Amino acid sequence: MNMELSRRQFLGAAGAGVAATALGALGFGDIEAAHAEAIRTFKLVNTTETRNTCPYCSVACGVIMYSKGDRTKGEQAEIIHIEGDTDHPTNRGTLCPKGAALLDFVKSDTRLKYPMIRKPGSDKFERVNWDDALDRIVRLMKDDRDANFVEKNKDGVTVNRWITTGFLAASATTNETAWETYKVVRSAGMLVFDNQARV
Amino acid sequence: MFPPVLNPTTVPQEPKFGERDLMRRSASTVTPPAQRQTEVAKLIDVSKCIGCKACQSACIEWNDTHPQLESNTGIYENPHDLTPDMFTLMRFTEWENPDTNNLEWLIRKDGCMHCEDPGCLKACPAPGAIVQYSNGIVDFVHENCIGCGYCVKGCPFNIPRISEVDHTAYKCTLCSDRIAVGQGPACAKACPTQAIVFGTKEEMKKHAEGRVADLKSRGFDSAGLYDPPGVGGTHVMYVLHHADKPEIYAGLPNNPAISPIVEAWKGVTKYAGLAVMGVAAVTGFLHYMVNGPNRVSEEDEEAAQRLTGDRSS
Amino acid sequence: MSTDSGYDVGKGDSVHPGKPVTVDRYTGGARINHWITATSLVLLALSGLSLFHPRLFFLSALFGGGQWVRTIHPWIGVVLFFSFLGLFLRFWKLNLWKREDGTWLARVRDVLAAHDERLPEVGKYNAGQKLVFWSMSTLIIVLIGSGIVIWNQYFAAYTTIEQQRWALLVHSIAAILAISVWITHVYAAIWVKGTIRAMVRGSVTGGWAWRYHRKWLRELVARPPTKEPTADRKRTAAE
Amino acid sequence: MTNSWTDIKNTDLVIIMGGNAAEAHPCGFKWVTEAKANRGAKLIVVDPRFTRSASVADLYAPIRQGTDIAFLLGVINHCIRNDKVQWDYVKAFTNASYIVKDGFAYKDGLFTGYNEAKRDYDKSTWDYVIGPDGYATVDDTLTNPRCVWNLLKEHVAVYTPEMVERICGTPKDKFLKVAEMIAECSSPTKAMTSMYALGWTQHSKGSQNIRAMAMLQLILGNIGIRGGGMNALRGHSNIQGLTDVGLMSNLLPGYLTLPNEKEIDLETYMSTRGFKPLRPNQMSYWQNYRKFFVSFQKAMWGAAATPENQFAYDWLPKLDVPGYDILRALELMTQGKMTGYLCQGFNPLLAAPNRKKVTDALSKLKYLVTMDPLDTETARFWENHGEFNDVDPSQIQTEVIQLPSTCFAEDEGSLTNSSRWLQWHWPGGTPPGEARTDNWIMAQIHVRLKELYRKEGGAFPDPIINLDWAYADAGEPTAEELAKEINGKALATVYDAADPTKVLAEAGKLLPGFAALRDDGSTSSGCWIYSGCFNENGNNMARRDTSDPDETGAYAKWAFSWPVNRRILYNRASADVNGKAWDPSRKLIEWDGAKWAGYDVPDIAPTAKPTDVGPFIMNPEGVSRLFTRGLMRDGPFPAHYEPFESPLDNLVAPKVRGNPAARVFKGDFEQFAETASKEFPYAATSYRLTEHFHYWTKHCRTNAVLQPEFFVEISEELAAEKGITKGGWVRVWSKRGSIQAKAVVTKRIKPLICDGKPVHVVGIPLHWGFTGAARKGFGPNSLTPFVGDANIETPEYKAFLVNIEPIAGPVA
Repeated sequence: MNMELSRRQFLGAAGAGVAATALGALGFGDIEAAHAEAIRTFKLVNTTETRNTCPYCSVACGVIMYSKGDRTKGEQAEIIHIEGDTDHPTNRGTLCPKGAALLDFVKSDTRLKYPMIRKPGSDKFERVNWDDALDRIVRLMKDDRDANFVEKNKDGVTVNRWITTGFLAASATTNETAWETYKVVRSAGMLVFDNQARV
Repeated sequence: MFPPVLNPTTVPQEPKFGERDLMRRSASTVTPPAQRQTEVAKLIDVSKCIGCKACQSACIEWNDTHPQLESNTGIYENPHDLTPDMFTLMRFTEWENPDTNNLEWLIRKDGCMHCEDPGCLKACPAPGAIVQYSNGIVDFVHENCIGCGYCVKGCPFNIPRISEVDHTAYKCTLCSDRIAVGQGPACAKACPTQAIVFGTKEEMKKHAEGRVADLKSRGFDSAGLYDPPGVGGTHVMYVLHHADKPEIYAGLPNNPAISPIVEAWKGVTKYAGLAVMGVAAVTGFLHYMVNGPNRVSEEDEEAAQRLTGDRSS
Repeated sequence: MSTDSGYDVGKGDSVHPGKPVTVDRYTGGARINHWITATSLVLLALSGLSLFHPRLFFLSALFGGGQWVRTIHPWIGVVLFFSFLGLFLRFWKLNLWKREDGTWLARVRDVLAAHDERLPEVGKYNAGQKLVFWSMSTLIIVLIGSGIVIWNQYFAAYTTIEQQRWALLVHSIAAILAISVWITHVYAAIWVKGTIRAMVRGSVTGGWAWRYHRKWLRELVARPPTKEPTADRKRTAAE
Repeated sequence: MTNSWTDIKNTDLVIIMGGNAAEAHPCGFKWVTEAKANRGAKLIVVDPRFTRSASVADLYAPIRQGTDIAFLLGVINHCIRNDKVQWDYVKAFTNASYIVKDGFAYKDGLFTGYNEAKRDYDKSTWDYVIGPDGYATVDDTLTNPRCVWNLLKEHVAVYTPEMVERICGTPKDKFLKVAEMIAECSSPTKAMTSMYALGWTQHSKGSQNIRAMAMLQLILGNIGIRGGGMNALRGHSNIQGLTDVGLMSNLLPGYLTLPNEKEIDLETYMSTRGFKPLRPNQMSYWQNYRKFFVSFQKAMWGAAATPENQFAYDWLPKLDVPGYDILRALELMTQGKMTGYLCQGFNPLLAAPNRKKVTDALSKLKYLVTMDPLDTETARFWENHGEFNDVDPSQIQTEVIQLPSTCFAEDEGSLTNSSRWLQWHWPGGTPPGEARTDNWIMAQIHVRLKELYRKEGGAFPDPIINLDWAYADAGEPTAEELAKEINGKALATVYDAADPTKVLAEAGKLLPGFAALRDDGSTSSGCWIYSGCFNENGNNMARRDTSDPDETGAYAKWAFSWPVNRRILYNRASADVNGKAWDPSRKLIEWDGAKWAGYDVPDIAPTAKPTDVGPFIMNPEGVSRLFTRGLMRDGPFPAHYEPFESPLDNLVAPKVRGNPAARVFKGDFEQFAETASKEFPYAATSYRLTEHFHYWTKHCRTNAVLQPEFFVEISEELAAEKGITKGGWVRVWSKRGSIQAKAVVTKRIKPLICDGKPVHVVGIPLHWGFTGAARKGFGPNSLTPFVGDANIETPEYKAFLVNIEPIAGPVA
């Protein structure tokens, strides 16, 4: 990037700062001067920004995720920092102690990476591939549904319900996932269906 | 609402301050810049603070520190103290106001005050390990730090902590890396209730006036701004509901100043000491020049021979 | 002779008649002990001074930088303490104050003017040396004590910051005094010719002993002769 | 929330009761501090503990957990007695003047029609007198002794300040101070906002807690106005959305309800749902029910839902009980009546009450599937973790399949917050390992199940095989495709009902909003209340325009707020009967002589005359209800009931234990401690801490550091009595389980004097388990009773009995 461009962008940013607080009026001297070794290089330089909302509570604060690599370009993207989105009307850039540590959720040591199966009576999880895991799940579901589906109640009324397998929906999935889940669960006739609203 | 700091840009920028803006540099003399930058400050309004620790969380995330997992010891402070990996800490005090009989849960965010007259910098023996920029930020330069811990003794607020890993001193940098690109400190950006705000020192003082007026209207007659003159004022200030009793806020010093012992050590002792040692050396030198060496004479040897001869004969 | 001969004569001191007369003043052990102490003290002074005044920080380069100074200085202090403890145990009796020391000290003008003939006869150590000994002993105790308080890496948790501030002040004042005493000590050794060989070869000439520590020489002479040659003498001779 | 987070800045008084906003919703609480700082608003906190919210309050009043109704009815009583009522509002916008049927009465803690065996009411008398014209009878003078107002006055009379002090342990002077501050907001120019959360819902009478405050807010005229409202803070990020989309046993999306087995066909089903207006000229919005329902069926089964098959009415499962909520599900598992359970990001082992029962229940399943980004305790319920999960894996025959899902950072779509804002988010990170999106996982399950049914046949495959699944990639529908389906499409061209020449939506286009929905099968919409979220204007949920004319806090162009981008519900009530704002400085919408206009989308038809149509169009009366007819299982007025486990008898109805209409399963009653138990003398409550989010953030290093270890909180007095030291170990046990914890001894909890006796409170935060980065610990669900709210089965987590003793600490 040429110096003139970066200088203009800097001044633009400084101008925006004036609008926010008088910070823009800090008496900055020669901006091309060397970086003091005390001051760490700004770590968000040249990262990709993505807007998101905090997945924890229902305030739904706006956050910006900064990543190395850009998913929209098909690159591997590693999120390196998450902070509040000042443009968001509710949180105005602020975050609570959970939101401010969202990066730790994304990168938690206990994030799951592979499907696992625990056989009856076993004391351990074993890795399994997705196909086998999913085939096993639908086999278990279908066997149960075929065995226990109630088409008519004792009065002969069509009830078409399946109450021996239940589904507990999440509380942080998207509305779109919720709708898709609704379709899948209800079309199978499931009635044992709940979410986390109660707790 | 106090205008929030805008979102950072990811485009590279030249830092807005640096070496040229040094006002003080530990164990060195610098020529202060001809024109001082506008002083910045962080204002911590204890009366708006809900003790949520977002500041601690944001501080850990931004500075990539790894505080240790401790245990519960019956208190809300976690970690239990400032550490080399925890630059800021909420300190909780359950205080029963004797005037109202009401319980007040006083929650103060502890951390570096960025003193105008920094005791840490005064005490530091390592050239350039502690610097003060003309905007008021006091920063530690780890490449130059020798880990002696003198800053700990110099600080009137007991803030710096020495890492057992790299043996250098750590404390809040006021997020100098963020401020250098026109941002506010991570804690101030995160603070949900704007109990922490950041701006120029003048702005902060003005904002504090409004807050103090609000507190007085709610019956806190002693509300006030904590900007202790004993250290020349600070670039982290508090709004306190009981400004007449800062010590009830987990021991916030009432009228702090650099300890006279530190002043004596770094002041008169430093010069007097050199003088004493110099005088001793010079005196010796002059004595030698004037008197010459003190030699054993032939007579002395003979006397010795006589003495030993006497005995051996 | 006198019942207090034990106070004025050290272990291993002996006289060897001849031309010139030589007098064994320090055993090999004593000299090694001294030089360890001396080296430690010099290193401590250099490293300590580098942290004492910014103008002297360049001295830290001798130790590989400030971090090394910070690490090494206290450990050298520990070495010095124990090494000096060795010297102390060796010499404390010889440094007990005597009546003639007062007289000697009162005639300090003659001392400085090298009018040794006007001074009273003294034992192995004169009053000046004794003052050096006792002030060093005191200062080293103060230094090690205050030094531990400010040894941040291991002991920071045991004292309050206020105590540490006092310790810093005390440590630096004690160090200044110790360095000044050391300067005096070294200067005296340089000024009084023939002294340094006592700590190098272990012996002095008879004339040196006659001139500066006549009482010591007399007591040595009055003692039964030692076996010849001592191991020290053999080595000294080989040099 | 009836209002929004940003609207709280417009308030004059915030009452936080039944919640702890500063701690659980810090960034939303910001708007409380804004109101305080800029408007001079006051904050009242009523809570058993002096919370972080209390730390910045102007007034804190202690209360014994589970006695909120007594407190609130006490405030209502105070307002009525002191004439602190916004009369114009009450008369015009509530059912105060409606005459109630003669049979209805309340006596000894019970309403008319109680059946003790069924723990249920015959609610036929809980209704208005209907006149010969088919409308409810009213007495605008409020002199008829049977009008709602007079019945209410009589109902609350017992809750005097003295009675409140005896029941709640709130000192009378503190109570009166609170009541006086609240009463000031009966002025048309003063607004109070109520912020509450699980502190009110997690009781056996949770719904009535909320009703009591809602009634108070109506009496003060605070519903529908800026800075007022009933603001449920809500829990998880999309619990509002999950509920809106109807992911509950008895719901269809948009608060439509699933048929029960008595509703044998569509007509029977509809007969109880399309409410006719109860007053002349009223708009009863549920008259459109059929449009919403049919459009939903079309979204489910597309072309297979036809008028001939009653739009596939039979393909919906029919309920035989009010609902299969999680408590009933666990009960059925315990009885061995369930085979499988799929948990999509939920941690019932720690979240459902009576953990021992949960472990037993899950152990009796044949299979359990979990989908989560994190390694939850539920997925490992069979694994031995010493005292923290003391089970024998070899004795547990449940097959467990744990599926790794992506997290928010790797996922796209919308979440609905408690302001009812649907906000879109974008993925920014690459998922770890083989983690896949929930959309992919659910699609895979459906597609594979459908394939099996195609191949093998089996029990009633029609609804599975015919499920509308026209996604570009059947194996992973995109968020955008699903959002469009939720919004709804015109399957045939839709014309304006009033003007048949006007096209509302061309065939195949997205619908502009739910006004375009039709009941003839020409439209589809997954969730009618969300219609408008993604229409031909684009993805409205992704809007990021921060403009806010006159800084009302509405942010009307930010994201999308259901319904129809309305920011404050019942906003018609912000203006008086003639359509003028009660408070000009708080103007929201006003009648300009021809239409309603202002800062928000009007609640009623824009041209509906103010004198005709009431603001509460979801009620067939057009007004709000101080008396709720038969809509609540436990009474048309709230009444004070003690928790099922209580240190005190019910002082207003000594014979009644707990909420008489709450469901209690056989066997669970025996597991309740008796009232005023000597064995379990202390009143416990559970809650969240600000450093953590449920059982989630213990997986995050930083949050684990900020609050590393499980603890309980007790008063200095109880600590002294029991010899418990600060930071020492204690054992806390109830009739259902036992836990070990560190003790935090604090001045913030004080013994309450209830009916002359001290009641000690034991506070139990809920964030620890046996997986993650924090220290291993227990949760309060090891102790809590297995009973829920009478109406919606939210477990009674906030009030139960325990004992406590100091212990040496766990071995090793």
